[in-house]
Amino acid sequence: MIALGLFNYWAVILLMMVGFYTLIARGNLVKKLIGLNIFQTSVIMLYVSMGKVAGGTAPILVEGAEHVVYSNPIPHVLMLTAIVVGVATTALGLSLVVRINEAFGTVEDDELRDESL
Amino acid sequence: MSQHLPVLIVVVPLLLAPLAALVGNWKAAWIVAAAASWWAFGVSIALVRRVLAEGTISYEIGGWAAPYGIEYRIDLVSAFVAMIVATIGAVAIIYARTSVRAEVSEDRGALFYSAFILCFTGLLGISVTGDVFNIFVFLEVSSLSAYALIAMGQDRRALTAAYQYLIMGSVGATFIVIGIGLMYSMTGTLNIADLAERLPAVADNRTIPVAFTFLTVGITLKLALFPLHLWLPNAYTYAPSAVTAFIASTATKVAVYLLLRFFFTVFGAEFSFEQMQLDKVLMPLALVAIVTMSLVAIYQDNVKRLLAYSSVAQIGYMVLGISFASVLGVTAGILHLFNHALMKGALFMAMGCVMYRVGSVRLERMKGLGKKMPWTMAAFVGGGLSLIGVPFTVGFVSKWYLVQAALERGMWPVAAVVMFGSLLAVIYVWKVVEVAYFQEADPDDDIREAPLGLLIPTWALVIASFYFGIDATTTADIATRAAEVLLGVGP
Amino acid sequence: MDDLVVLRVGTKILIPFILLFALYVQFHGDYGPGGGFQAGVIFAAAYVLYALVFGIGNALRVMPAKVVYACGAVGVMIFVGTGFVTMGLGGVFLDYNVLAHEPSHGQHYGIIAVELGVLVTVFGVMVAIFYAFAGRRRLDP
Amino acid sequence: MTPGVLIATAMLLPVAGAFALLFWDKKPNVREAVTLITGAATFWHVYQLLPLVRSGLRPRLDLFEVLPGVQLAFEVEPLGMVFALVASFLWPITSLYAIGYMRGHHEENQTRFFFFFAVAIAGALGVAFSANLFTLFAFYEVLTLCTFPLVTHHQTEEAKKAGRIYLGILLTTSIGFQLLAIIWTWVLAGTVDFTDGGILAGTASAGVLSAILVLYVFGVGKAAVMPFHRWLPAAMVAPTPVSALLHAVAVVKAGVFTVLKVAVYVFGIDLLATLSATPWLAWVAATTIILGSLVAMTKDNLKARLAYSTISQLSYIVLGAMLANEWGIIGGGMHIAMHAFGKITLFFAAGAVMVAAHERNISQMHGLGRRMPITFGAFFIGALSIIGLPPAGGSWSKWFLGMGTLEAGQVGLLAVLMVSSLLGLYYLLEVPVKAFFFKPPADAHHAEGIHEAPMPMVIAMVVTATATLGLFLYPDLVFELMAMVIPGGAQ
Repeated sequence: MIALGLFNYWAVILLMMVGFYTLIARGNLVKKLIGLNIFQTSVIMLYVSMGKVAGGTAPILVEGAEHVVYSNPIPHVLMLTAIVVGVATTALGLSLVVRINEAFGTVEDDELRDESL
Repeated sequence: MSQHLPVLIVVVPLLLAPLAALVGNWKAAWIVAAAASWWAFGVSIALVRRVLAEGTISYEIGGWAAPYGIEYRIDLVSAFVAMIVATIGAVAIIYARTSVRAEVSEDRGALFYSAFILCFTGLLGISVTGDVFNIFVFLEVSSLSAYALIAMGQDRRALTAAYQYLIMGSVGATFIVIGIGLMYSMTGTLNIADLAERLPAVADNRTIPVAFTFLTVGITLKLALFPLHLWLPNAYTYAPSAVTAFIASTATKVAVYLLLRFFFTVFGAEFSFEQMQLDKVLMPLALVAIVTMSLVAIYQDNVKRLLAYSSVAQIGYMVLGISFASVLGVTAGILHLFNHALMKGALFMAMGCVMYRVGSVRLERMKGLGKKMPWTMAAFVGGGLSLIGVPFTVGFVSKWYLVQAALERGMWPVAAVVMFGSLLAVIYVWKVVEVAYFQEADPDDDIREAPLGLLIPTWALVIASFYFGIDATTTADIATRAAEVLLGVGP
Repeated sequence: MDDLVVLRVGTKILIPFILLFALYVQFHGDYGPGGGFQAGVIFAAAYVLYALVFGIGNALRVMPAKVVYACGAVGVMIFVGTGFVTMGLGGVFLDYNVLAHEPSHGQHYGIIAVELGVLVTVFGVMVAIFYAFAGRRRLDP
Repeated sequence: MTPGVLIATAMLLPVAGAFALLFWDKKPNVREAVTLITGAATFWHVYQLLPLVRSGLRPRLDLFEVLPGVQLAFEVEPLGMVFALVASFLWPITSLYAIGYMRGHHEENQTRFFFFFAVAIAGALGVAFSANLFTLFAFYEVLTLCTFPLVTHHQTEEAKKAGRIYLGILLTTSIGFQLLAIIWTWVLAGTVDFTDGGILAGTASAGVLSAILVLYVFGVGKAAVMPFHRWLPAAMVAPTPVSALLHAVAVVKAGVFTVLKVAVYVFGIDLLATLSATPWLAWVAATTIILGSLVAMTKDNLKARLAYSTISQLSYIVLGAMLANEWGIIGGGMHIAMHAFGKITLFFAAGAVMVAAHERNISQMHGLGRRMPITFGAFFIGALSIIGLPPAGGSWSKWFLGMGTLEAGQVGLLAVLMVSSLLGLYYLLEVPVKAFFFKPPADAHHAEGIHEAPMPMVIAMVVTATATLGLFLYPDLVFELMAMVIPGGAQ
């Protein structure tokens, strides 16, 4: 039952594999980016679930109360940055895809490979 | 002022990068970018001198004490790597003024310089920060701007190259974040020094080897260690010349720095190499990289791609040095960081000169260039000799230490492979030399020597690569001390 | 979209509130949940909504692409500039304590200033991305 | 002038002269006057060092540290003195000869020729004066690289191919084996300085030291020990003065000089005699002697025949070193001088025939002796010296080498020396004999109008031929110097 108790990690691994598989196996550049996004999101989930303290509340100072259990805010803050990075990567990737489409007329990996030769 | 130097080296370029984008006009943007890189260059020299004199410098951002706040921590390794990045940046920016004008459309000039400085900032940031998550952030700053810079190449294949790099680079970075996250979950800290202290206590937990593995894969992807190098040849080949020269001499070097930082400082050499047996992985890969990538380089007819494969082989040398995990080996690795930056920078810059005049760096277009562009090709020969490792060039110095490290361990076959790699370098360098000097040019080509704006930075690096080959005591001394810091055997 | 009256009126009513909410998130961000990143995204969302309903031409007239790019740049400079001000006042980089007569006030000011920089940048970048994709002409089939 | 300054000037003069040449590119007379004057001045400077060395001093010049613990330093010891004297004496004479040859042959790019020629001499002097293995290796590579443009002087397809072989073999052996051996020495001994009695004794097992010795002997590709001899015949595409000075004196002697120096000052004779690889290598040299002579017999092209003769003769010196006793060393060292004068005379004559009669093949030279008596007379004297017959200098060195084989108890090797002399008798004397006593072939087109080569060439030939005879009568100087090399002097 220990394995099930860590279901959040199972979810993370599942997502990660889905993303990674899409990234590798798909030939469409946009789909690759989607895979990359899922992959990165899984990491975000990993961090966020890591920061959760069982029974803890959101880490906002509660006035007057003593001995309040807070969740760890740092992983969340870190993931804020990771999200920004993810957005930037996606935006840059998509803009590259748009320009590739304009330059080559396709966004399929195998067709691009033929074009490049 | 001087106590702020560790942060100023990063934030001044960070302030100037958006300014370059704001001013709009490429000339003004260039001035801003040049100011940023020369500023960083000056500061990096000052930092190296201070670290040599006083030891490790620590700077707490926002005044928050070290394990909690973000700390910029500069030891000799950081300072040395920052100096390499800043030096190459300062030279490359001069070069870019002429080269970029020819290769990047004018309306994108300002954005180019902005991205250039951002990339520069990111690389400097990685080397000075003492916080692992901060490393990730700077890594992404530099990588994202590098993707954009590569995509600005003239050839449309620059776009696919940038895309490929983006995918692989992001995967690498994400692996690094996973590794960092797992370490954080075990120790609750992100500060490098603090991590190094706390990790041994939990080293028996299975999470740490997993984190270690993720980091290894992520970093080796970023540094293009064989067989994770697939993004590199295209990216180097199709990027604008100034970008190739800059990125080839800095980006992978900073990734090697990450390797050193994580495996020696964070995990400690004992854990990395004795418990995890990292050398069993790195050394064969490095050797295979040296041999196969040099062989592949021989068969290229695009000279930039040839040099790119040679870069993968040279990364093999650096990693090989590190994989010995001895003072001599790490010294060799660190020395080669610096030396390879100089010579590869010079070589790619020489190719930029050819690009500027000929419009292509394919071998068949370089016939007779030895006569038509004597200075450019002389620079290429100079850099090439260094790549081969002829005495009085920096390449010789690296090889000297590397072979010494191998023999010290009694691994003479490894030493022989290193030598064999140099011989392969002879072949691919000479292939270019023969075409340039022994084949007659088309008489109707009107090709002249490259302008001074390109030649001066190129030759600055060539001369540096000879100077530090003739008097290597300074660099060797710094590298040795840096290696001692990393291995924790120094004073 | 001239015929979609409900949409146009609805949007017109919503936008001020979205903007206001963005500002609330921004100014609440010093010691509480919130901050420049979220605020910037909300701000940009309001603007993107406007562009979606009233057309990108109108949106460009309100805020030309140049201004948007400039926003992205200026925000970073506000952020870094704050760090420089604290250095100028004798503290370390981004040491807010020195910004006011006593540390906790200084922290307030500092965080607000930095978050303002983040807001401007995030807004600028978000809208710039939107412009970049929406403003592109379709490929001829 | 202090000794240090003398050493520096002796090496800098050719370089300075080389650059001075570039200024008078358009005025051949001035250019060649500069060459001759620098040549004479260089010899004068080297000669000034002789009394110091004879009085037992070792003039020294320390420049600076290249790597921590490794200096760029020069020290004139007797063996180096012999080599330096020979090279610097023959340089102005060859220059004189080259003037006649290059003009008579209407060669192109003469300025480039004289430039690299002068730099090569500086490189050879650097090798001669080197105080440690690093300095020696550095100048050894300088010599390789700056003779490459001389070998490929004609820039034809054939020259390109020859250049590839030349550079390929010399760099492969030097980087692949020699550098490895040097670094190995450094790792074992902690020094690379040439020291009386050697530095390697007692540092490692006999097996390892034997391996290093093998690396050294094969690593010095310039010594042309088979199977690394192919570059020498290939280099014969160069203009004859290059073949004469560089491939009979400066370059090849730099190779055997290195072997001798390593034998005496790195291993030391005593250690050398105990290693199991030494007799084995002596037999490799013996094989080269015989095979070289046999191949020479089959060559009709005079320069090719001389090249194989050189290969064979060089192995005499290697053999001398591998005998590992004082007579072997003395004989080997003397053979450096004796063979140099003899072989250069032969090459001069070969070049003279090419200029005057445009003949390269021996079968076409029948009867030429009557038209060119001085040329073939000089050839005859040179041939005697190479064979080792009185009254030419070569007989002395053979004598001592023979004594060395007896002292080493290797009667077989003595037989090899004798057989080789017999073979030499055949393949060398065939030329003057046929030239003087045979009738010109019926299809010969050179019957009329052929006379001696231009005056400068004849003068050069006469000088070297006379010197060859002189060395028979007065070998004392060379013997005295060589005896000083042996620890304790010769009995």
